[in-house]
Amino acid sequence: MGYSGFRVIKEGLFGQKGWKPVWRDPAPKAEYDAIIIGGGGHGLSTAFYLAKEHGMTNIAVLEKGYIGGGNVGRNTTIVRANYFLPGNSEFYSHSLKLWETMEQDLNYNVMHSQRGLINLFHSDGQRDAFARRGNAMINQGDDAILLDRDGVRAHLPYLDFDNVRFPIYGGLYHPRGGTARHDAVAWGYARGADQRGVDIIQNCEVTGIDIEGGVVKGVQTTRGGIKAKKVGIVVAGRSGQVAAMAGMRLPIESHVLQAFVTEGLKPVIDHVVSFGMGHFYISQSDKGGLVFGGDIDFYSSYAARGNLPMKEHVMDAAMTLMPMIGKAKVLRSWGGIMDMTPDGSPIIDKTPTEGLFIDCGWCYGGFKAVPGSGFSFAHLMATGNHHDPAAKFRLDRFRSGVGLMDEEGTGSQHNLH
Amino acid sequence: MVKLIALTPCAGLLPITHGGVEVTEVRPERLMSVAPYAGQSKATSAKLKEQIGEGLSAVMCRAGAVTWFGHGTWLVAGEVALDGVAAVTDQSDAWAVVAISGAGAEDVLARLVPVDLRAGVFKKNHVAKTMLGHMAVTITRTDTATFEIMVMRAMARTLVHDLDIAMRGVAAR
Amino acid sequence: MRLQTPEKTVTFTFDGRRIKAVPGEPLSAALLANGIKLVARSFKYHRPRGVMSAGSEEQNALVTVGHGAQAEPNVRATTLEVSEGLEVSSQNAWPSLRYDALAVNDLVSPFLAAGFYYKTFMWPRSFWEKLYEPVIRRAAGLGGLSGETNPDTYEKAFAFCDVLVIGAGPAGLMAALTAGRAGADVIIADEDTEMGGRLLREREQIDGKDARAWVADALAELDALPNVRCMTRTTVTGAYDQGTYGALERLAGARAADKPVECFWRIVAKRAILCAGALERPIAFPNNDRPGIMMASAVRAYVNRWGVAPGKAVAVFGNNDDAHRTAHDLAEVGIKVAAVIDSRDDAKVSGDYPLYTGAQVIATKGRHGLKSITIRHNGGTRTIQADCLAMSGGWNPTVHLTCHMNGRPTWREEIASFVPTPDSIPGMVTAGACNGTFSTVACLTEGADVAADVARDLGLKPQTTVPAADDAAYAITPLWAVPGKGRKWIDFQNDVHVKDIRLAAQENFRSVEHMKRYTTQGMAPDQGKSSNVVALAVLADATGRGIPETGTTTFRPPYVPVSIAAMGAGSQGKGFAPERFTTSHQASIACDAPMIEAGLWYRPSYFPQKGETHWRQSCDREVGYVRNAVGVCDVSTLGKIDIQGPDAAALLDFVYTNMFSTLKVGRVRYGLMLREDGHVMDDGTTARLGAQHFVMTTTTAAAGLVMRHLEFVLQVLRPDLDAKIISVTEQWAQFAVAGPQARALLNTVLDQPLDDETWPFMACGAVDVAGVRGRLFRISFSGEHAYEVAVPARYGESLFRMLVAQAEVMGGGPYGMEALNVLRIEKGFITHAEIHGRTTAFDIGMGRMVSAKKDCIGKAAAARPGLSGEMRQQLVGLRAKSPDHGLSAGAHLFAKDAAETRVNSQGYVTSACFSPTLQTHLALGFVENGRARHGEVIKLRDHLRDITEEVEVCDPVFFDPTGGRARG
Amino acid sequence: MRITCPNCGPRDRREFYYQGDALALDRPAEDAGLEAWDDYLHNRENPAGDTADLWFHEAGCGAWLVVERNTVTHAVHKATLAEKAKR
Repeated sequence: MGYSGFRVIKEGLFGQKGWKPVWRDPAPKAEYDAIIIGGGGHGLSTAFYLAKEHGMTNIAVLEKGYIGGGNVGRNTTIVRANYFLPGNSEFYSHSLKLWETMEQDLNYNVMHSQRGLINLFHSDGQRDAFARRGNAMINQGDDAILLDRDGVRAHLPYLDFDNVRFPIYGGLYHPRGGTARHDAVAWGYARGADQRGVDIIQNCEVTGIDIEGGVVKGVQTTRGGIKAKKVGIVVAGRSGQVAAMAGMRLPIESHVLQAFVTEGLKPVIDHVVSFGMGHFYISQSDKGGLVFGGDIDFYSSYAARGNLPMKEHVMDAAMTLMPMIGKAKVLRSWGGIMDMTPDGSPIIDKTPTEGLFIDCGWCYGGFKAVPGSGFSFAHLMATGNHHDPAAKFRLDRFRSGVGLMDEEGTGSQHNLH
Repeated sequence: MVKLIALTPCAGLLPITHGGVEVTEVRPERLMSVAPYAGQSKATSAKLKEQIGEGLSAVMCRAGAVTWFGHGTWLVAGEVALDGVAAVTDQSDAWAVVAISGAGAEDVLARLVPVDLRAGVFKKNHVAKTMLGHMAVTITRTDTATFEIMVMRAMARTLVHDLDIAMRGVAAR
Repeated sequence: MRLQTPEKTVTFTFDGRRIKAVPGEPLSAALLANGIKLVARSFKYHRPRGVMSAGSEEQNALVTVGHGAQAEPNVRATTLEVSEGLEVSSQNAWPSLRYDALAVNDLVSPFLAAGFYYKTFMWPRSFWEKLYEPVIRRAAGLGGLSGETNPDTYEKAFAFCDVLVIGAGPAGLMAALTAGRAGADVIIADEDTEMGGRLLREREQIDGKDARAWVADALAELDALPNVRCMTRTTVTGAYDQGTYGALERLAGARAADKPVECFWRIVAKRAILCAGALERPIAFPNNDRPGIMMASAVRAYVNRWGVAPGKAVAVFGNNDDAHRTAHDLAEVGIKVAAVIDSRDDAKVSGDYPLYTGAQVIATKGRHGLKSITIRHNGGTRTIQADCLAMSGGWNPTVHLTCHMNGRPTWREEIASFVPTPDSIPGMVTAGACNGTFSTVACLTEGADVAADVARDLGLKPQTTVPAADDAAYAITPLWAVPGKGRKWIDFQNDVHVKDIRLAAQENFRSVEHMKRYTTQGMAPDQGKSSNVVALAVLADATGRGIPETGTTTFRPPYVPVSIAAMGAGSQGKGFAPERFTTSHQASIACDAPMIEAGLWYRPSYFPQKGETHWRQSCDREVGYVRNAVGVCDVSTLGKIDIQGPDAAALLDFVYTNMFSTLKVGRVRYGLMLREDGHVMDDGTTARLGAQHFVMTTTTAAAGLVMRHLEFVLQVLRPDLDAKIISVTEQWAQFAVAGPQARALLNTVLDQPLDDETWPFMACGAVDVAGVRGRLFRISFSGEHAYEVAVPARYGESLFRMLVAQAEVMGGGPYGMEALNVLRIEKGFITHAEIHGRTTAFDIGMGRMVSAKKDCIGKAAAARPGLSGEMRQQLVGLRAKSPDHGLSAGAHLFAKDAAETRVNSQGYVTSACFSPTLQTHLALGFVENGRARHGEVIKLRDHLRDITEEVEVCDPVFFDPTGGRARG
Repeated sequence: MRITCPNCGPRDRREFYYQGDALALDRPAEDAGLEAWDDYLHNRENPAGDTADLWFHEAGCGAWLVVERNTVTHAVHKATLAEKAKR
């Protein structure tokens, strides 16, 4: 059933009776060609691209709760391609291109809005580091503009330029950066995958991975055993636990990242803005809420909730950067669990078990990667070959030291990325 | 002959008073950190007692001129020689030291310090290594309504600023 | 309409209209007293809305207070205290509240069903950002921010207690009395302006007297207990780990200089007793959102507490006995009860007013204020004139805080409500209505009992005595939504009605989380406090599940919206981070030096002189001082760490790649420090002052990091090492004196003159500076004959002024960060621009500094195959082929004729400058296999600044490669 | 979150710096090989449940602590001085 303005009007006239389920709730079959463990953004997009790009439709997505209930449903919705290290650069560039046609590809309005992202810098040294980044973005074919202080002021007049602890020297402007309606991305991919025959099975927790002679044979679930030729693990936040079912120990530590939203306000922040002297980033949703966040709470956690010191730090940053925000009120704060890796970059790779693949380690940058990750992981699962833009996301890079992608330059301490 | 002029860390910043709470600068002449080497705590204590009349104080406490100053470290107000038993480092110029006193001093510090400093809990000569705003500080209750606060010398201005704001807020209530 | 003439009044304005009110009463009461029903417009359909509740759960009556920079949007009229001159405006309406253009949304609402926007606005693609989204954004939102800097004062504070009592209704007061009498250190917090909770709002007797009199007695007793602290206007907003609670206090009274408007408290409590009461829930029936339709408990509150009649003829609609309490209270003060409609067939009630049992409201009339209701009763319908309808769908215990640690509440069928699941928050117990205990006497008893248990837990000996009080049972037969056509609102704030939820279920958004996210149910500022349970009951019905199986969404902090200014108090302007000032700060300012941030420090950028119009002129001159005469620079910001002990040298051997145990006393050595992962952490010089005494220097940026790292090594990795470290960064003011005249300058201030024999390059030791014992290090970050002289910080400013004055006599002077940077680039010395966390010792040409004779931090990991080799980008110098063409840091490097794409990028520029010494532009950078490519001409491209230059790859040491000047 | 420092008693989380898993106590020998070092530096059990990790009382007494706690409930069971930990 196609979605369109015409259809919305027609259903409006006839009491909305014609809308069908956005995805079915099928019972699991005994066997699939491939199983995706995890019905989050990455898992659903993997299923969609397996079906769309590789014609694999006898596949299932197994989700222990409800689809889109992980980080795709609790992030700050930022979409960007502003990485500078080889490996990340080409991957996020590819992912952003997929965002730009996502609504047409899915026939679903995910409200992807390229409102522009501005990363502020506060010293000459930061400016030079951002210049390196911006030049890398342009080398990659993406867009970047280096703004001086007046350039920033023209875009963001409400920032504190005058009486502030860390003055604003300028910003790196990424016009194609922006936001999207996060939940809709999960639903759009679910709908697209379902329409192509993919079984999306909710409330089906994987409890074991069947491996014989080094080859994956299927999975055990709370709804029984299911056979499969290929299995993909895409369970950000629980990667370690699921990988352990296949005897793997991952280079991942789980951390909680908090985010915040205010009451609805008339338009006041048009861009995505990030502070350079402490983690703080903000945008305004189409509903009017200011959506913002900061750094992880820094201690390993699976609790999906944070503590006051980081909340206060984020509010502190908001107040020093844009003191006009003070009378906005936070109505909700929440937390999500991040797979933090030793270089802050993700993993899309085969595992030592034949037929078993893993996609994890997105730290707190996974939302913008949803289409790219699904596309590349589907490519790997379907063909057995790494997809070019994601070819550097190898598991063994930590052991070898080859191709580390440490954008923050903080080294192998997981929580510092 | 040229002569160097000495300035205190809070020169020109103190005293300040708001609503019965006063902050003044304390100017210790000598401050030496003392960190006993492995197995030398008793020897250090004995030597200290000999030299300045007080051994190593209990953790989180001040005794006379000796103040517990963190894990395995004490700060001694005065000259000491502890060769071989403890590392001794001159800290005389490293710290801005202020005293905050008055009936509302506890309330002022409650705006800034994440530790319970109320009289029933934090008694005279108790020492807390903690934070004041965003700064690491050492706080000692020196009297019923007086605390001594030590902060890195270069942060003296921020210390006075933070105390000033908190004092005004408390006074305005 | 007021029931009594008030003794004192103030005047405030609402949309410009001057209105009289009783000081301190909530704005909602003042509006109702003046017959103002239309107060706001709803979020999506811009429907007219009025006051609905009498508390912080208010969904409809959100207003903007004040104007200009002080304007505060989205303030709940039910919690805003009226004061003289208060300025209130309605919001989300244009051109006026009464005639709102966007009310057209309501007319086309059939096309704006839940989630409609996911299905349209996709064509043409470019229209989303250009047309659709801007229109949606302008229509969305409630109030607006002024866009101006917040002018008010806020504060944060910490508090500690044995027992935190949250809520001061009957259960809370009894809990506080019981714990307080037993000697516990108690904080009782309540969000209202006065303590008492529902006892202030109901007509009840306690202990044989009016409940309000009992409350007054209780408060007097609490006030008299020195161990009890009463905090009114304080909402506990969140429960966090280990007994930490967040709370927002609104300060009473007018704004005044220095006086905070709000305080955000961090309360640490050994135990907490939640007595947060319960919130009444609405019933979904057609057009149940008209101004004048209110919660029954709110109607009682306005009548009983504030003496305000919300209407002239009030109808009551409920599914429980509280409906009748409302009618009774209204009758008591002489307000006409138009009808009581009880949906229960078996309601055993009576009263002196029209009573309809087994009846339901099925329609309402009155666009800007209720005029009549239509009910279905005994198979027929009947229209009743009423300007106010009090509704009661039963009570939702305020379980929120118990769920802030991922807990889920438990469904209790007999009260048709969720109650807290015990032990959801370690250390927290619950009592009273929030626990599903509704009668007054039961609340008092539970409050006392729970507090007694807590007190005993804390080792106290509590006693409990509970006064006699009302013991009415709570009887309810759930009615969530009245059957039949029409829009029956559930989430008034986000305009979600029953059909939206049914549509969500129809489209398979059947999980409660999906329903919420698809319909936006419960996502408005009130977070579904009143509506969520109704919504999930409707969802349960639509999906054929029970309510407990359907479950709730997640309760998240804060319980009420908290201003960013309160939680971020103190950080506006300069308060975000401490400021660190060197001892020479004032002297630099006196020279008009622009001060720049270096971490938390401020350092001078350059020292302008008359006639200089560009920083480069100053910088070039200052570089000249150092190269030709003498320059003085404050280097106190570099980290200095005192290291002593029998194993001090062993510690250094372990943390540095190179050997320090072989360093002679009185000498300094450059050291390179790696992270355990094999990348460079920091570098600096370390001086050996004695056999067991070193002083290490770190970079300014890494001082704290290195200190923590050394403690980590000593306490975690090598507790066998007997060494003690302490920062002496602040103890010493340290100045670089650099240039051919450096020794001559120092000799003017030192008591003993220097000579080459006793003070060769890399020597160190004690000196007397104008009679003060100091330290001298013959080290150089400029490549010149140079020293760093240190004195106790109290003498810093004085010594700096003295050195600068003497330098000026010798044709030199002070130099700042710009010149320092040029000097070090000319010499190829690295900073964190080069050791940015991704470079290895191999990359910067210091691979051989990793001693083979010993283990050190990072050595094993540095041996990984990927961390060295030809394909690594290696540190090089880059010299502009056209000397007068500028180079830029951040530019990328390519083979001369290569296209400027990612795959062709061979490296990048880390630092660039104009060298007045060499009269050319220079840069440092990293290039693949760079050390093997000296002499090759490559292309520098900076897209952002549009610079393309040919540069020659060379050794990073551009000036004085043999180092003769520093040694000479 | 609050941690009871063996020196200072219960303190707010804001005074502490978090490092990571307490396996850092068992530093491999220089020649232990790539695999051992990879495990030490990168790979983690990352338990959803009880764990032991290293915290530094940075804005307090300056002690490095081994903290035993639960990553799901955030319960903190015990904190001891790292220098006294068994290796």
